[in-house]
Amino acid sequence: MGVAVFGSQANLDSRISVRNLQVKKTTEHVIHLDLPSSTHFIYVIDSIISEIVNDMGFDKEASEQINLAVIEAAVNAFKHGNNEDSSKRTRFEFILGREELTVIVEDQGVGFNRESVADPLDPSNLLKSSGRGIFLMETCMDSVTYEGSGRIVKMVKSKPSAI
Amino acid sequence: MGVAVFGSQANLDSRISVRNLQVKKTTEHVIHLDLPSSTHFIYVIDSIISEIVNDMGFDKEASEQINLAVIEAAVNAFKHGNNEDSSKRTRFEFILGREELTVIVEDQGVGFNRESVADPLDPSNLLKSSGRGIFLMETCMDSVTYEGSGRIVKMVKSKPSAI
Amino acid sequence: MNINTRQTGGVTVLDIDGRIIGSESLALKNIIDGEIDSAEDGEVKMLLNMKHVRAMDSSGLGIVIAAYTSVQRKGGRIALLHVSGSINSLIVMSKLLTIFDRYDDEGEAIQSFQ
Amino acid sequence: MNINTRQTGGVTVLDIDGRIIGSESLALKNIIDGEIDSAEDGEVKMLLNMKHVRAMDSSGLGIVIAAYTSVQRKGGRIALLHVSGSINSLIVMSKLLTIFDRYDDEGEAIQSFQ
Ligand SMILES: Nc1ncnc2c1ncn2[C@@H]1O[C@H](COP(=O)(O)OP(=O)(O)O)[C@@H](O)[C@H]1O
Ligand SMILES: Nc1ncnc2c1ncn2[C@@H]1O[C@H](COP(=O)(O)OP(=O)(O)O)[C@@H](O)[C@H]1O
Repeated sequence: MGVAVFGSQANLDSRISVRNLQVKKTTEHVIHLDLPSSTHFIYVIDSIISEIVNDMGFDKEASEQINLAVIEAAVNAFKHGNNEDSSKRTRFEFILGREELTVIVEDQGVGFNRESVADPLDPSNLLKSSGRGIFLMETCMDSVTYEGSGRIVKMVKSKPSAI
Repeated sequence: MGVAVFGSQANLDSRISVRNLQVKKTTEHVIHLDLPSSTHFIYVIDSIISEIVNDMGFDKEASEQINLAVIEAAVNAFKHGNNEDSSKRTRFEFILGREELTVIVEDQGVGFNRESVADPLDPSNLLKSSGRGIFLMETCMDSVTYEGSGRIVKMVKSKPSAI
Repeated sequence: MNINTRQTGGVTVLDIDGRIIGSESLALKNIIDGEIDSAEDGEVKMLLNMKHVRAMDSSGLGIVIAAYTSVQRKGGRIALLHVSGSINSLIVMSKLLTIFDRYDDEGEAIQSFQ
Repeated sequence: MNINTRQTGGVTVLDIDGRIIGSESLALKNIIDGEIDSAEDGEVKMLLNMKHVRAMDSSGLGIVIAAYTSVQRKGGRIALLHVSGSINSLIVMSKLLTIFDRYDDEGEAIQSFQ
């Protein structure tokens, strides 16, 4: 649709370079949140991430995917990382970029190895009642990477307009 | 109303001491949030405080009062404290106690003197288009105190059941 | 915030939907200022329909007060329609109950301008 | 989350309202477990009405799967009613589309148990 408005390839290119310039000029907005590690507080995560994706203009489907991925990451940090010990903290960082949203979740646990997690789509695991969280995060986001031995997960989702 | 249920003064007293014991045992839950100082992000504050007061079981009227007071404090920190400079941070601390909610808002400005703020109810100020924020915070919350030369405001609201 | 502007019986009605809070209030200020500026002297007739306003803070109230004083200066009248619980409390706390004409019925409000 | 339990044509219908997320899901697990435990062997007939479920995470899905496998073991059947967009996606992503019987019409769903 944007092409029709700009008419020629030359104009389209100039539009792209203007946009890239704007990216460099614009400061990314960062929101920090940190919470006691209890799944009781999932409602705080749910509400803040819903508002952020709405503000950034993600469509309904992408919004639901981001919401699910962030909740899965939060539950993992609360449960597996911090053993639901509400004196341990879970930190969230939301980086609202012009082109994409980055969400970082960090717990105070000992971490884990992503490679040793079983594939939930394997027929022998299909009817297990758990083990789908990381798989869903990876399916819903554009990229999911672990740092700090698994204590820190970083997830990125681009805006459709930026793809 | 509680008195009728417990019947005698002796029972009422024992209820109070049990309650105090519980207060001591329960860890207060603390939520930290920090944001770029732009009134654009008021929506984040609005959504998180709405969910917290709902979770704590405040009634509709108290919820609206807390919501208003926290928004006023946030706008003051963003505008007056940090001059809407979004590279400056505004910190929020929500302390979810058993008996009351405490909200602390801290900016990176130079502070101010509460005493030198004019009374918005003075007839000569009644039709001014600004100057009501602190007055509304003080009207809506049970206590409002300034620290750090005015850079930090601490507001407390008790649950009706605790009064 | 969404603002719909319509004309009824010579009165400009602004149907406001959302929150008159923080930076969101600016949209309301711009529309009100535009309406006042473009009206002839003495002819401002404006009704703010607050039925779907979910929340308002002191800067939102400040915009309504500023509109009131501009209209006073220019000649004309501004009134409020469907002022709900929390916004009514805000007006009461600020001791502005006697300043604003408030209505709960649109027909009656429009009539009052004739 | 609110759960209303009712009996229709010999089927236990759970009308679920809210989010099946995090610790909130426990209420659903407890009610489902109670229903399964108290039913005679081979007689569990349960319909989960998801019409008003706004969101579900993997632990919520895990509760539905666990209910499915318990019912398989004990004899009986569990089905889903009104599975909406995001919950349908969750089931599709998890490759469980062929596992759950899903209906969009309550009468038809109840009939299927006869
Ligand atoms: N933050 C974390 N800290 C430690 N271990 C984790 C963390 N996140 C995930 N894991 C490990 O990875 C496994 C798979 O996680 P996931 O796919 O989310 O499924 P589930 O949480 O249902 O087990 C978990 O059971 C846990 O052992
Ligand atoms: N966090 C703050 N930092 C610096 N000054 C402040 C702060 N909060 C309030 N003030 C000062 O107090 C005055 C009154 O604030 P307030 O009652 O909220 O009304 P308004 O914000 O409409 O001016 C402000 O105009 C400002 O000078």
